Amino acid sequence: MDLNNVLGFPILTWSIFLPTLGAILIWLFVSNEKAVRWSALAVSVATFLLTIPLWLSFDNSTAHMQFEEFHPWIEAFNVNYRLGVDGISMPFILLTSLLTVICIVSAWDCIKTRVKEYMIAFLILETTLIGVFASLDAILFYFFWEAMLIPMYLIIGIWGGKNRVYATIKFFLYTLAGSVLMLVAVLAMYFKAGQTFDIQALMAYPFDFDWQFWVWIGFFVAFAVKVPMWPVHTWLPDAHTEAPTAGSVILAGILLKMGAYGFLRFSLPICPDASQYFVPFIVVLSLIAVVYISLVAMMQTDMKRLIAYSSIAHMGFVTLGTFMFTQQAVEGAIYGMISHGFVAAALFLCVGVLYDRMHTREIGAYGGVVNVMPIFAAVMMLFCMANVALPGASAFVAEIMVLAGTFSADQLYGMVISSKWVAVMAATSVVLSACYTLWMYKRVIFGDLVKDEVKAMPDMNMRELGFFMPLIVLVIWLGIYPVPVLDVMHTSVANLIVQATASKLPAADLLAQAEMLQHAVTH
Amino acid sequence: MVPLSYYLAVAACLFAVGVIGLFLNRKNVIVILMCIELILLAVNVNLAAFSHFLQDLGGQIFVFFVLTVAASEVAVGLAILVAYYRNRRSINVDDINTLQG
Amino acid sequence: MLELGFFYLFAGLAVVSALGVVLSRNTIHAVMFLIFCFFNAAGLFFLLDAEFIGIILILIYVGAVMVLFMFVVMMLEVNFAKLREGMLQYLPLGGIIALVLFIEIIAAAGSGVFSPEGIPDPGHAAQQVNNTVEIGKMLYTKYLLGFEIAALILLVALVGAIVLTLRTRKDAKYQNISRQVNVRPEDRMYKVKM
Amino acid sequence: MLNTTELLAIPALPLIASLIVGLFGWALKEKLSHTITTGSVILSAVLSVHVFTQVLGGASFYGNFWTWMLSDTFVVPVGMMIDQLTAIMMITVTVVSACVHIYTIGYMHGDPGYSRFFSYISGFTFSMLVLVMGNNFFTLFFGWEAVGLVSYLLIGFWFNRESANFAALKAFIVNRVGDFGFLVGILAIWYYFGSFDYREVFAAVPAFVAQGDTLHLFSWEMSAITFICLSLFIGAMGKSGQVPLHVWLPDSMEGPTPISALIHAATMVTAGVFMVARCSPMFEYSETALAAVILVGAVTAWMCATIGLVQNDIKRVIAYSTCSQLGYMFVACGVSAYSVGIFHLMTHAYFKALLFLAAGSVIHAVMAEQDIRKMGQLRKYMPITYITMLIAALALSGVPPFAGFWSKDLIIESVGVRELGWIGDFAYFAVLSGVFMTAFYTFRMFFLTFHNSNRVPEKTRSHLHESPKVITIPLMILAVGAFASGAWGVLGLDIANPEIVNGYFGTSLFVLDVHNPLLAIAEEGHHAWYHFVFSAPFWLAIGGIGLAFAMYFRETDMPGKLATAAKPVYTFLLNKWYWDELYERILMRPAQCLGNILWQKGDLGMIDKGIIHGGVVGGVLAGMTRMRDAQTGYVYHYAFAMVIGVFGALTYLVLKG
Repeated sequence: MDLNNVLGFPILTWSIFLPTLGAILIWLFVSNEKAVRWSALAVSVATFLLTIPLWLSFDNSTAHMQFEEFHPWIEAFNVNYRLGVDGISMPFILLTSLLTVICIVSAWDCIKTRVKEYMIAFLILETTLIGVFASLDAILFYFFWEAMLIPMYLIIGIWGGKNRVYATIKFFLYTLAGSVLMLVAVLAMYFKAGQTFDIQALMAYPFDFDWQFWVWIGFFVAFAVKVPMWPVHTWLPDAHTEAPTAGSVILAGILLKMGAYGFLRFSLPICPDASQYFVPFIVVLSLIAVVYISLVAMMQTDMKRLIAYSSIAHMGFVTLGTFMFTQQAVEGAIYGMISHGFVAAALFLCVGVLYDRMHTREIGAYGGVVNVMPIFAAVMMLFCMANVALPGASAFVAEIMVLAGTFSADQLYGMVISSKWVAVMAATSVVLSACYTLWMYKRVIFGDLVKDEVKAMPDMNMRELGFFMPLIVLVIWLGIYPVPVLDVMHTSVANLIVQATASKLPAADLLAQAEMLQHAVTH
Repeated sequence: MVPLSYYLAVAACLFAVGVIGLFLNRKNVIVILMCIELILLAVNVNLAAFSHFLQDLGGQIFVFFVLTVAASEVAVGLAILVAYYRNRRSINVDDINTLQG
Repeated sequence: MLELGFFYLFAGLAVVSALGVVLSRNTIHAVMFLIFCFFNAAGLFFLLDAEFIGIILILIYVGAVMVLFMFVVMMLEVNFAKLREGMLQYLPLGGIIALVLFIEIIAAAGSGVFSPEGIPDPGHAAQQVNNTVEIGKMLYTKYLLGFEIAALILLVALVGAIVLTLRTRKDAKYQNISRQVNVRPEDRMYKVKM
Repeated sequence: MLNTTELLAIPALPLIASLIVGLFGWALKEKLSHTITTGSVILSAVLSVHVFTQVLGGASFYGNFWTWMLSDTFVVPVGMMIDQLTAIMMITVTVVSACVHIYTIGYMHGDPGYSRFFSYISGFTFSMLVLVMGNNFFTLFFGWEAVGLVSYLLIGFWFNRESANFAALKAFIVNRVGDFGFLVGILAIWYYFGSFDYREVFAAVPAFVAQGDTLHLFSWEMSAITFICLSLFIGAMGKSGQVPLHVWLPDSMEGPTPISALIHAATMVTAGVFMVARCSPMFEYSETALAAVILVGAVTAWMCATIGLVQNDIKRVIAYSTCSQLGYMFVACGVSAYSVGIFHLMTHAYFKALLFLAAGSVIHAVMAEQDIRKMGQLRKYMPITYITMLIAALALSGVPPFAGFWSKDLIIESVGVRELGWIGDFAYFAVLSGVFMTAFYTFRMFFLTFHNSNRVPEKTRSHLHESPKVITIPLMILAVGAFASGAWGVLGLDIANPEIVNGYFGTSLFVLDVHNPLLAIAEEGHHAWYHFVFSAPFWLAIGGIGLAFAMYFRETDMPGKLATAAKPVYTFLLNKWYWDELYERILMRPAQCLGNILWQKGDLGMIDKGIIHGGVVGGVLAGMTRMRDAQTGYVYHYAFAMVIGVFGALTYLVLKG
């Protein structure tokens, strides 16, 4: 087999398993809490450094998988250990490795019990997350996808807030229920497509429409829960509220992206016809996510819950962009995920900073924080504005590209109204996101200093400023110079769009479908 | 000569009586065990009859096995009963519902 | 004709005594009826050339198992009359089920498949054929594994029954055999310096 | 061709200053903070003037510096376009900003957020310059949002005041409503023209209009160019405080006075007018959009003037006057007199900034009191402020030869000559009556502040004094602008040349000849210098001033009587036409209510309790409870089950045959 790997070094395997290796070593040899923290940090930094060559040696000009690796795994069922990244998955790996470093730093002082277990859980979580983004075999993907639940389950369940058990179980069952259908879909494809789990082979296999329809639904349930899309989103606010800060960061920063990544990796290329068929459905759900969830977010009294809802709203943008089949929209969606990874992460960290001082997430318990924590107020203002998608922040680039892509998505795919009006409706988020974000900011940060507890709050220390620094730099850098990141995606996304718009159906079926569409349009 | 179906009819009678017994004596474990013996006996009769009419000794071998198992079952069942009685001073089936958990 | 007569005799008595098992008020009587039922069933076996099984049934079942029943019944001081309360509660259900089952089996038995035309009577075996020898041959060849397993089950049942019923009483005195065996003279006797 | 470095330096200087002071303000002394920022802004004002002179000489600039976003055909460059329109905006922005910077040194002295404030206003100057200097819609949008952000930060500058925080939030959100429209407009432009670039887009407009693309929403149809223009205009309405998005502007007076002058009078709020003028090649092709611009402008001009009549807060009076004047500018744009609109923008910038700064000087003197009922006779204490404010008030009222007269008169004439049906008639009525009301409320405010009786509380009376030089010098500089910019514009720059291409603006504005009101005015005959004496606006202005004089110059009981006589009208106007209450009723409360319903009933009630807990979990629980109940623990039940199972299986086999 011809493996495309310019480095000639199994960099993906190393990136995936280095954190686990580190976790094992920490488990075996490190017992002092301080040493545990430092060694976990060292492992995560090493992993981050290891993933940088992925970007540096990435070939922007090809849509092929790169840094490929292949080893037979379970030969009886043709399950293979097949890794590789393209322009769609590569940014997520860097995002993961970077956010893990930030998570570990952010948990430095906040986690006081079972530090070692916490760090190990995080490192293993990193392994599974990178694994998800690097897998090119459906079973391997599924393996990492499900394995991710375990450390996350522990992180929320052990180091979470008061109501953590409820939140954990809800999170776990929701995701598990979705994943089961994904497994069914994967198996269905396996038997249909001649006993292969190779994602690229599945992309090429011409499934007929009925088959695509059901497989698409199977995948949809799994991914929609993860994204999360309305109405299967209610686990997220609970999970976020109860998770420790770093757990929320990784949850918002990466876990949610797995769902949308799944759409890009499985639904669009493997079931293009079904994807087109379901466009109106996705559009409606996405718009609900943008409008409905924004309104709900506005009324939250718990900061973390508010940001969780805002995450759902932003992910609504991502799903909208994903299913518009235009270069701008899909790139905007991917960019939106990366941007949201930083912005939402930063906002959760902001809440974490407050929580560490006051031990409450209630908005009403704060007020006038700017008087005692001016630096923090400035930092949080920056991220709030990024959340509102002001130009200059990364979220703006994403939002505008999704909107542009949506606006120009002429193909109707059975929509009753033109995609332009969809874009107009989605653009209401410009107003709504400002409402909930800045209203919260006003109530927490501004105002007179009346509460004694708030008066006693010290401003951020160097460590806290330290983990905000890279986020600040990245959010602004991605906001004013997104081109390098977009360059990485261009070819892969173009290829994806070709796959997603080219029908897999025989010509006769296509004709019938075109007539149906025509019919729908004329009416 | 006695036709096969006669034997089957006898077995059916025994079986049915055993089943009725199960329902009638539901409170008395000892009788329940005896009813099970009856049912097994019905089976044994069937096996022996077929063995004879099909000229296959396997049937009798199985009667043999059934008897073995039935004997073990009775032994263990009664042992349980005794142990239970010792603890509860009763063998009323209505009192035995610890299986419910 | 003689054979048919015996069949009717054994069969009739077996069914009647089975009813006795089910219906008798006294459990002791039920056990006696069961014993009687087994005797008759053994008779049926003899009619079917299954001498070994028939004898086994009498020797083992009647001789051992039923005695066991008898022991237990007599050992437990149970008011059996009380256990008969609400006896008829499930009779309708049980009756219907038993009846339907009976009808079904009879219907199957009488469906013609098992009629003499379907399965002809092979007649009785020759005098010199030894049922026990034949069974032994099969048991130790073709069914050896099953035989071993049956043996094992018996062993387990044996041990199980003992374990279940064995108990140590605080007020009773027991031998400690290992101590007895390991005893040494100096433990038993020592010289006292006077 | 202009010097690129010089052009880049103009926005870059305030940006760098803002960043330095913003990031390291905690370490800088007050003096260093204001030196850095004020110096850089003055420098950039000087450079702007230099650029302006070059532009007058015919120079221009067009170029891209940077690719912001790039995806297939979606190319967003960052570049500059310097033409006459840009140049006049640049000097307006930088000069007013420089004055405000200097003024702030005195005004904000001793405030704990001193360096923060300087950082903000320098940052604002940068953003505003980006807004006017950009060569494409995205650069415009970037500046647009950035000024919105700074405006938000500055309105809420005194973050301990609840009302200030609320006003800031309100300003931001109302602006976002406008931005929503703007964004949609930009997307539509990209979709239809494939570019964000002014030149490319504007060049393609005529052909595009000829092509006649339309947009559908179900059965409703709209021409694409109208859609684009209306969307953009929504953005302009938000930013420029036009009805019904004007509610934020008066509230924004919660911010410190210098920013009221700079942002909420002179520059940012006029960005909408600038944008409409900039997009004149598009608006010209959409009669519907132009009509909408006139209508909104006229309604705002008239309505805000009526509200201004009765307000008692000195800054609010001026704020409503700003709304009203912005309405005039939009009316001018709507009747295709873009050059006049921009001209009024410029003159307004000077006299309104002056008015605000003078008001700030007054507020400074009376210990942060803003209620004109608690002032009076201040001319004795602060003569410079008095005189400069008088100049500004005369300019605003449109009294010749002050700046406001030149531009406002042209607007009214332009409206008068266009035949636009009822919209035109209404607009003409609105601008004419507006002149009267403007003159009245301006001088009402002026007389109550500086004449009438001295109602200053005893406590502060001892504190009354003229403001320091650092405050009065900018007043004087601006007074020059408020006095002379009108005459300079018409006589010096030839702004009002009917053939726009021949006038100051050259090709930077585009007007179809059939629309051009200036041409129509010119046809009516050349005006002599004394022409104004015969025009209605002049006498209306004089009448307004006269009425104010009669009612307020000395303490009289007329205002009180009038208020009682027309109580309903008075209350209606005092409560600003109940716009805030209306929005509270139809938007805020329903939105909160809806949010709560969706959350409690939708998320928690329907999905969580209903489907998840009630449906799935409840179903499983109920089913499993029932299954558990089947486990009675009675052995005979199990035995029965087995028998019944045998019975069932056997019956099945028998029945199956």
